[in-house]
Amino acid sequence: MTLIAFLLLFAAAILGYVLNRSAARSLRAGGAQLHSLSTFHGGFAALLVLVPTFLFIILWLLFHASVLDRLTMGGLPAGTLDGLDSGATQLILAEIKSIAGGRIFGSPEPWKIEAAERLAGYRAMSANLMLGLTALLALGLLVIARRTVSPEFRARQRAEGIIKGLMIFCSSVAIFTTIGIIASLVFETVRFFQMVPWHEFLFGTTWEPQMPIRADQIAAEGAFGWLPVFLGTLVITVVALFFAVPIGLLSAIYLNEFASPRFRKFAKPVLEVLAGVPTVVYGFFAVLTIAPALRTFGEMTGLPIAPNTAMAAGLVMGVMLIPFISSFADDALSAVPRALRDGALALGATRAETVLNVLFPAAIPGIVGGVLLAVSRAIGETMIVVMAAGLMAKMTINPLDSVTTVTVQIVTLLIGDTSFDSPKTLAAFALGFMLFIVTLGINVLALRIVHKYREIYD
Amino acid sequence: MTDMTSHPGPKSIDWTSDEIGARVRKRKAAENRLRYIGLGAIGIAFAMLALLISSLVSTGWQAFRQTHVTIQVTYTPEFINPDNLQRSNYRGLLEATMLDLIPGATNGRSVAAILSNGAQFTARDRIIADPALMGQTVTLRVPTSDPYDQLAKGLIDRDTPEANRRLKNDEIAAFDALLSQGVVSKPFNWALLGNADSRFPEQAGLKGALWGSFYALLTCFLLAFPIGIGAAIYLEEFAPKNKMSDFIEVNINNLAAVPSVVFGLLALAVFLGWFGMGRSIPFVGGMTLALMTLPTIIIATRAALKAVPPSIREAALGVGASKQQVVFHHVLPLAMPGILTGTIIGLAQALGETAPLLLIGMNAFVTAAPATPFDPSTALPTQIFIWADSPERGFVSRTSAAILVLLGFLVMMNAVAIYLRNRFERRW
Amino acid sequence: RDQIRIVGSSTVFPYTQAAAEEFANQTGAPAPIVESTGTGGGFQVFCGGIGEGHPDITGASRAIKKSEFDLCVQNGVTEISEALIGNDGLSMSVARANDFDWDMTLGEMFLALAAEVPVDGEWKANPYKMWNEINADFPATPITVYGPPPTSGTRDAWVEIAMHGGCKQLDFVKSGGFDSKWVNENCSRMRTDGPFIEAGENDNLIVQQLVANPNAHGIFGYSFLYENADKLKGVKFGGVEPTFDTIATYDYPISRPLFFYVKNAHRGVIPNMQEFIEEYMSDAALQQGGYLAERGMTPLPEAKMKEVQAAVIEGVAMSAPTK
Amino acid sequence: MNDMRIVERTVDSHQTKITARGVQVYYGEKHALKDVDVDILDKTVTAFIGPSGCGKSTFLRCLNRMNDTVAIARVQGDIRLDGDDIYDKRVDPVQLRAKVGMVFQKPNPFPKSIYDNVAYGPRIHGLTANKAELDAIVETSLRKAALWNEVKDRLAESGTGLSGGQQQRLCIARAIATSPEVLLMDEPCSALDPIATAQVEELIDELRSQFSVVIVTHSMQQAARVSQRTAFFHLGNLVEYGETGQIFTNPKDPRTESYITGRIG
Amino acid sequence: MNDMRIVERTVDSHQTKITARGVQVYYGEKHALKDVDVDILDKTVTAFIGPSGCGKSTFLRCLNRMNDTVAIARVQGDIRLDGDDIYDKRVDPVQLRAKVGMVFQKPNPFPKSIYDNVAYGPRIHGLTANKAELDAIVETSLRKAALWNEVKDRLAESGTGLSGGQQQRLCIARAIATSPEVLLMDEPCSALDPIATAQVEELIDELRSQFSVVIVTHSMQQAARVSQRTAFFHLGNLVEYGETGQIFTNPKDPRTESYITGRIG
Ligand SMILES: Nc1ncnc2c1ncn2[C@@H]1O[C@H](COP(=O)(O)OP(=O)(O)OP(=O)(O)O)[C@@H](O)[C@H]1O
Ligand SMILES: Nc1ncnc2c1ncn2[C@@H]1O[C@H](COP(=O)(O)OP(=O)(O)OP(=O)(O)O)[C@@H](O)[C@H]1O
Ligand SMILES: [Mg+2]
Ligand SMILES: [Mg+2]
Ligand SMILES: O=P([O-])([O-])[O-]
Repeated sequence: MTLIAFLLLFAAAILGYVLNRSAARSLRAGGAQLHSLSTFHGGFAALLVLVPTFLFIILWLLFHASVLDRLTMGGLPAGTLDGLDSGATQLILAEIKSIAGGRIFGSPEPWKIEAAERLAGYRAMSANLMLGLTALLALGLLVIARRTVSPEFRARQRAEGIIKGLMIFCSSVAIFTTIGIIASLVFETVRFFQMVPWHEFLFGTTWEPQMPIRADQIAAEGAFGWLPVFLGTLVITVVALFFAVPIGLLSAIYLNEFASPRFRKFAKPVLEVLAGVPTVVYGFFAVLTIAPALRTFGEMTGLPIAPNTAMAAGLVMGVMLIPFISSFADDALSAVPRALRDGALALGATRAETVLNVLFPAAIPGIVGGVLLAVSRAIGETMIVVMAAGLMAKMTINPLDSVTTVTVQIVTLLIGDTSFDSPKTLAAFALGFMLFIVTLGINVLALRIVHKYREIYD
Repeated sequence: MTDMTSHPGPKSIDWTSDEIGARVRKRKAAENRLRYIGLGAIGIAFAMLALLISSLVSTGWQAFRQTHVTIQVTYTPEFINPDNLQRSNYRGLLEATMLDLIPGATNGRSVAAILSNGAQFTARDRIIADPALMGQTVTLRVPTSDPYDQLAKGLIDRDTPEANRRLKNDEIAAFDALLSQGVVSKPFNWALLGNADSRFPEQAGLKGALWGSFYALLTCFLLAFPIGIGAAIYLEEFAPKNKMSDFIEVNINNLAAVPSVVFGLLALAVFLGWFGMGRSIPFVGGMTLALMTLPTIIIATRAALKAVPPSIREAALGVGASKQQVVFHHVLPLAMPGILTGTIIGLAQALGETAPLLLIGMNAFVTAAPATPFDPSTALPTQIFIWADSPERGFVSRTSAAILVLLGFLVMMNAVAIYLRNRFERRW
Repeated sequence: RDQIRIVGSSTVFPYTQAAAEEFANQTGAPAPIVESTGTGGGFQVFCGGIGEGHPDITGASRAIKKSEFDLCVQNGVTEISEALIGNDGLSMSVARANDFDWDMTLGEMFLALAAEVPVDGEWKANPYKMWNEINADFPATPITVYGPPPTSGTRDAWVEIAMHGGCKQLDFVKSGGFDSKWVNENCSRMRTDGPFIEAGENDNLIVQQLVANPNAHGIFGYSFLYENADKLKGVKFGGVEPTFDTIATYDYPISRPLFFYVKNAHRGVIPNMQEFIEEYMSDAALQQGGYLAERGMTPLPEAKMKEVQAAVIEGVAMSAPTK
Repeated sequence: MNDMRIVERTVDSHQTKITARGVQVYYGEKHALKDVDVDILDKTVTAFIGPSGCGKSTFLRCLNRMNDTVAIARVQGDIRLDGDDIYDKRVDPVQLRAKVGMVFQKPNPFPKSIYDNVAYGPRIHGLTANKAELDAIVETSLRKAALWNEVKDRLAESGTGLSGGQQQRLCIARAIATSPEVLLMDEPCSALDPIATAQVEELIDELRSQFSVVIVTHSMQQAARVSQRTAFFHLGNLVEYGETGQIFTNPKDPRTESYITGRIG
Repeated sequence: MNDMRIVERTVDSHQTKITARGVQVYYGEKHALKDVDVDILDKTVTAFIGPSGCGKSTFLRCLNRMNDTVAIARVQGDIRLDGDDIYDKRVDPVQLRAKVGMVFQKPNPFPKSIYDNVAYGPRIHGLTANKAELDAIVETSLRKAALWNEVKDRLAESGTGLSGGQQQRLCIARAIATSPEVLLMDEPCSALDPIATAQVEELIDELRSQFSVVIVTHSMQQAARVSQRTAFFHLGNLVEYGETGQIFTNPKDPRTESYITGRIG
C-alpha cells in the first residue's frame, strides 16, 4: 500500500512536470514572452506536488498506527480496561493485533475477537484513506500548479525557492542532530554536576567510576576526576596522528605529484579500504599483532612496555585514519588549477617545491578538512581502544603505558548495568560533553587557521 | 622610474658554479627524498593493509571450504512416520545410516555427531518436499560438524595427547574410516554466503548480515548523501557568511568527533524511544549510521566546493546563470570527486561501524535473512562481533572469512563511486 | 510482533541461540531474536515493562537481584518465571606452552589479583608482582592476568565466588573475625596497578592473547577452555581441574548457575512463546548429553532438572528474591 | 561598409541605457573607485581607457553586479539600467546579468566542451526550441567571434584545451550567444592577432546596431576605431568622459592628454 | 639611451643560444606544431608572431619543457640550449626551467602575497644570502616590471587581488627575479596600457644586454619595436624567420606578407 502511495506520488510529480512544461511550451509557441523556461514551470509543478505529498505520506506512516491503536482500544466495551495499567493494556492490544494478524492461539474472549475484527477493518480503511488522501492532495496540488503557468510567473525563482527550502531542511537535519546531541549531553551533565561537584570532575586526577549502582552491588566508591581519562585520549590521539598525518600527507603528495595516473587510480581506492575495515578488526590487529610486537621490542631493549599500550592502539588507529588524510588531501591538491602548478614549475621549482610551496597552501582548506576529520575520528573512536588500550585510568603521558580514553569510559559506563540516576552513568554524559567542548575548541582553532592561511586562487 | 637604475639588477647567475651546483644537487636530493618518503608512506600503508589481509586470509581461507560427507539415507518406517513427517525420528535415521557406514561402530550418537546438526533437517526437508521418497534411498551430501571439519582441515593436531584434544581417538578413527571410503569431500562453502546465522559453525552464514548491511547502507546512503550534499551546498554557497554560519560549521565539524556510541544513544532515544521503531531493524540502523556519516559528507563536500576556482563561478554568473544553476551545473560537477571521496570514506566507515548498532540491538541472533529493510537482522560488523566471541573453533576462521567478505562488499560498494570519481576528476 | 525477543547475558547467549535455532528448525516457526546485552543490561530492558515493545525473556549468568526484581515490579512486570538451566564454570587458564603445572588455592589467587591484601599482618595495597613472591614453588614469572571488565557478569561472578572465596581462606581474615559484610567491602576490588588487565568483553581475544604470551593467565568461561583444550590448560584450584564433571559436582570451586527469566504476562500473547519455553526446557536440551551440554553447559542433576522443567513450563511465578 | 559606419557614427542621439551616479567601490580598505558618474548610451560603443589598475574592470563589474561575488568588495552609489536601480533589493542579479553580458579580462572557459561553453547561456535562458536552433546559435556565435573555422571540427573537445586567443574568442562567443542588451567586454582583444582583432571589432560594430557595448581597452587606436564615446579613468577617478573624437583630439583634462600622448601610466 | 639602442641593434653577431630542429608537437591527435627549425640568438630579442592558435605558445612551451606537464602533449625533434639537447634524459627540467624563465599568456600569480610571489624564485634557487638582499631583488624586479609604485604599500596583500594588468606585471617581475638566461614571454603586454607597455619594452631591451629574450606578441608594432629577429608562425608551421627589419619590410613568404599587411588571420 505504501509502495502504491509512493508510486502515485511520483506519477503525479511526473505528470505535473509534463503538464506544466507543455503548457508553458504552448504559451511560448503562442508567442508569449515567458519569464521562465518551460522546464522550470515543469520542475516547479513537480516539486510542488512532490514535497507536500511526500511529507503527508511520511507523517501518515509515522502516526497512523498509534491512531488506529487508540481507536481500537477506545472502542472496547466500557469497563474492560478499568483498573489495568498501561502495560496490561499494551498486552491486550498486542493480543488483539495478533488475532487481527491471523494468529489466534488459545481461546480469546469474544470482545477481543470483535476488537481484532474492528482493527482489521480500520487497517483496511486507513490504507484506503491514505491512498485516497494522497491522490486528492496530489491532484489538488497538480491543479494549483497548473494554474500558475503564465508568462509572468517566476517559475525559476519559485522552483529554486523550493530547492533552497529543501537544502535548508538538509542543513537543519545536521543542525538538529547537533542540537539533539548537545541537549542530551548538557541535560545529563547538569544532573551529574548536581551529584559530583564540577571542580572535582574537572581537576580531579583519579578516575574510578565503578561505584555501586544498586544497593547490593559490590564495588569501590567512585572517584570522578576526568583528567587521567582525558590525558589518555590525548596520548592515543597524538600517537595516531603522529602516524597518520605524515603518512597520509606524504601518500597524497606522492599520488598527486609523482605517481603515474594508473598507479594513482589503483592506490587511492586501495588505501580507502583501510577506512572500512571494521574497528573490531583493528582492535584484534592491535592486540594480537602490534602489542606483542611492541612487547617483544620492549623485552629486547629493556623498555618497560605495558601489555596494553597506548602506542599499539594509537598506531593501529593511525592506520585506519590514513585514507582520511590521503584521499582528502589528494582531492584538494588535484583541485588546484594547473596554471598555478605551471607557474611554479616555470620558475625552476622542483616538483617537490611546487607541491609543498604552492599547491599545498592553496589546497589548505581541503587538507585541513581531512585532517580534522581524522582528528575527530581519533578522538571519537571506540572499539579499537576498548580492545587495545585497556580500562585503567592513569595520569600519564607515556605512550608505552596503558591508558584509557573518554570513549572507552563512555562505553563501559553505558553498556551493561546502567541506571540513569547514578553518577556512574551520568559521568558518561559529562565525559561526552567535555569531549564535545574540547573538540569544539580544536575546530574553532582550525577554522581560524584556515581563514588565516587560506589562499584563494584564480 | 629614474631611480630604477640606482638598484643593482638581478645579477646573472652562473649555473655551472659549484655553489649553485651543490644547491641544485641538494634540491634534487630533497625532491627525491620527498618522492621516496612518499612512496615509503604509501608502502607502509599498503604493508599494513597487506598484513591485515594476509592475516585474515591465512586464518579465513579455511572457512571458504566445508567438509561434507555423502551418505545414503533410506527412509524406512522404522524412523519415519508418514503421517507426521515434520516430527519424525530423523536423528535415529541418521544414526542408523552412520552405523552402517562405519564398520565396527557401535555408538550411534557418537558417529551421528560427525554430521552437522542440520543434517537431520536436510533429510526431513527432502522427504517433506517429496513424500513419495518413503521407503526409498536417497543420496545426501551433508556438512560435517565443526570438530570434524577442523580435523579434516588439519586444524586439530592428532599428536596432542588425547585428553587435550577436542576429538578422542575413537572419534578420529571413525572419521578416518569415512575418509578411506572416499565419501568425504571439501567443496566450496556456499553456506557461508547462502545461509543466515546459526549456532553451528558449519551452518552459519552471512546472508542475513549481508542483507542487513545492504539495507542499512542503502538507507544510510539514501539519507546521508542527498542530505549531506544539500546541507553542504546550502551552508557553503547560500547561507549568509557570518558568526552564525561559522558557528554552525564548527558544530558540524564537531559532530564528526562525537563518539559513535553517542549516536547510538541518540538513535535509541529518538528512533526507538519517540518514534517507537523496532529493535534490530536495518532501516533504523541505516538512519543511525546516516547521522554518523552526515558530518563526513558535509565536510568533504564543503571542502570540495571551496576548491572550485572563482573564475568558473564568474563565468557562469556572467552569462546570467542563477546561483543555483552555477552550483548545480558547474561547481557541483567539479566538486564531485571530493564529494565522492567523502561519501566513499563515510560509507566505508558506516559499513565497519559496530558500536551504535549494538545499542539499537543489531547484534542479535537472527536465523533468517531479512526480506525487507524493516525485518530484524544483524549487520556484517555486528555479525563479526558475535562470531568473534563464540567459543566454537569453527568461528575463528569464519570470523576472518566474514571480515574478508565485508571487505569484498566494501570494495564492490565503492567501485561505482570510484569509477564515478575517476570520471569526474579533471585537472584544469 | 511475530518473533519472540530475548535479551540478557552473553554467557547464556550461546545456549539460548541453540535452543532458538532448534526450535525454529523443529517447528518451522520464526526463530526468536536473541540479543546479547549482558546480564545487567538484560534486566534493565526486560524490566522496562510489559507489552510488545519489551523483551519476553532474559538470560542471566547470576540470579536476579532484589533491586532488579523491584524494578520489574515497579514497571508492572510482576509475574516472572525463573528457569535454572545449568552451570558454567569459570576458568583461569594458561597456554599449554607454559610448562608449569599450575595448582593454587583461591587464597593464593586472591593474593595475586586483589587490590588490597594482608602484608605482614596489615591490610594494604597489593605488593606482589611475581608469582614466586606468593608461593615459592611458583615460577619466577610476572603476574599477568587478563580478565573481564566490570561490565560483564563474568566479572561479577568471579569477584563473588572466587575473590570472596579466596579472601575468606586467608588466615588474616579467618583469624580476624571479619564478617561477610567486611569481606564484601574489602575483597571486591581487583588490582589496578598492572598485573590484572581488563581485556574487554571478548573471550576469544583473551584466548589468543594467552597463546601469544605463555606467561599470562586469563579468566573466562569454561566453554572457551573446552573448545581450546589443545592450546590452553586450566589452572587447578585445590588440586581440582575444571571439567564438566568437576563443575557439575561443584568439586571445582568456581562455577555459577545460569538462568533465564520469562515474562509470564507475555505467554499466550506473543506467538509461540509457550512452545519455545517448552523447547528450551525440554530434555533434549537440558539433559546430560543434550544439545546445550554439547555447546559447553554443565547440566543440572536429573532431579533438579525435572523440578525446574515442571515449574517453568507451568509458568509458576517466582517470589521476590531476598537480596 | 565603411561608409555605413561613418554614417552611423555621426548619428548620436541615442537614449541612455545605463546611468551611474556617485559610484564608489571599496575592496576592504582600498578605495578602488571614487565617485564615478557615467551615462552609457544605447546602441553605442563606449570605451573605457586608463592605466592598468585604475578601476576599469572594477567599474565594469559594477554594471552587472559581478562585484557581488567578491566578498570584500563594497559598492555604493546609484546605477540604473533603463531607469531601474540595479542595486535595488527587488532586482534579481541573475536577470540583470542575462541582460548585461560580460567577457572577462582573463579568459575563463568552462571545463566543458566548446559546444557546451557556447550553448550554455541559450540553454539556461531557453532561447531555443530544439537542437537545430541551438546548433545554429552556437555556429553563428562562434562565427561572429571569428573562431568557427578553427574549432568546427573539435566542438566536442574541452574549451580549456584551446590556445589563449582561442579561449578569449570562445568567451566572446559565449557572451554573445545570449544576445544581451548590454555587452561588457574587458579587453576582448588582448590576446588576439590583428586579423582576429579586426573581426571582433567588426562584431562590436555590428552589435552596436542593436545593443549597447562597453569595452575596456588599452589600445588607444582600438578605442578610437570602435567606440563612439570614451571614458578615461585614472587612479579610481573618472577623469573625463565624452565623445571619442573629442577625447582623443581635444581632451579637456590635462591627465587625459598626458595619457593619450603617452606621458602618464 | 636611445642612441645606444640603435647601436646595439645593429650589432647582430651573437651566438646561437637555442637551436630547434624538426620540432613537432601533438596534442593527442592534433598536430599543433609541424617541423619547426629555429635558431634563437643570445643577447637578442626574438619575436614570435602569427595568428591566434598557430602554435606560438606551444613552441614557447617546448623551449623550457613546460609541455611535459600537459598529459596529452607529445614533443618530437631536437632542441638544444647552448648545444645540449634539452630533451635528453639526463637533463633536469628543473634546472632547465631555472635557466629558461617564462611569463605565461594568462597571468597566474600564486595565491600568496605580492612579495612572496616575487621572492619565490630567488628563495628556491638560493640566490640571496639574507633578507635585505631578497628585499632588494623583490624591489628591483617589481620596479623593472613597472609595478613597484602601485604595490609598494601592499606587498603583503595577495597577488590574486590585483587588477589584470597588475597581475601580468607581477608575473613578469616574478620571472625576472631569478635572472634566467633565456626569458620566454607569452604576450607580456596584452593587458597593459601604453605606458606600462613602454616600460616593459624598455625592460626587455635592458635584459637583452645580458640575456636572450623570446617574446610572443600580436602587436606588429611591438615586434618591430623590441625585437631584432622575428619568426612568423602559421597553422603550426614556421613560415618565415629572419631579421625583424627584413620580415617587416621585405617578407619572403606571401603568407607573411598577407599577415603583416592584415590579410590573413
Ligand atoms: N592543451 C591542449 N590540448 C589540445 N589542444 C591544444 C592544447 N593547447 C593548445 N592546443 C591547440 O594547439 C594549437 C596551438 O595552440 P597554441 O596555444 O600554441 O596557440 P598560440 O599560437 O599560442 O595562439 P594564441 O595567440 O591564441 O595564444 C591550437 O589550435 C590549440 O587549440
Ligand atoms: N579582489 C580585489 N581585492 C583587492 N583589491 C583589488 C581587487 N580587485 C582589484 N583590486 C584593486 O583595485 C584597483 C582597480 O582594479 P581594476 O581591476 O579595476 O583595474 P583595471 O583598471 O581593470 O586594471 P587593468 O587594466 O590592469 O586590468 C587595483 O589597484 C587593484 O589592485
Ligand atoms: Mg582589468
Ligand atoms: Mg598562446
Ligand atoms: O554477559 P554476562 O553473562 O557476562 O553478564
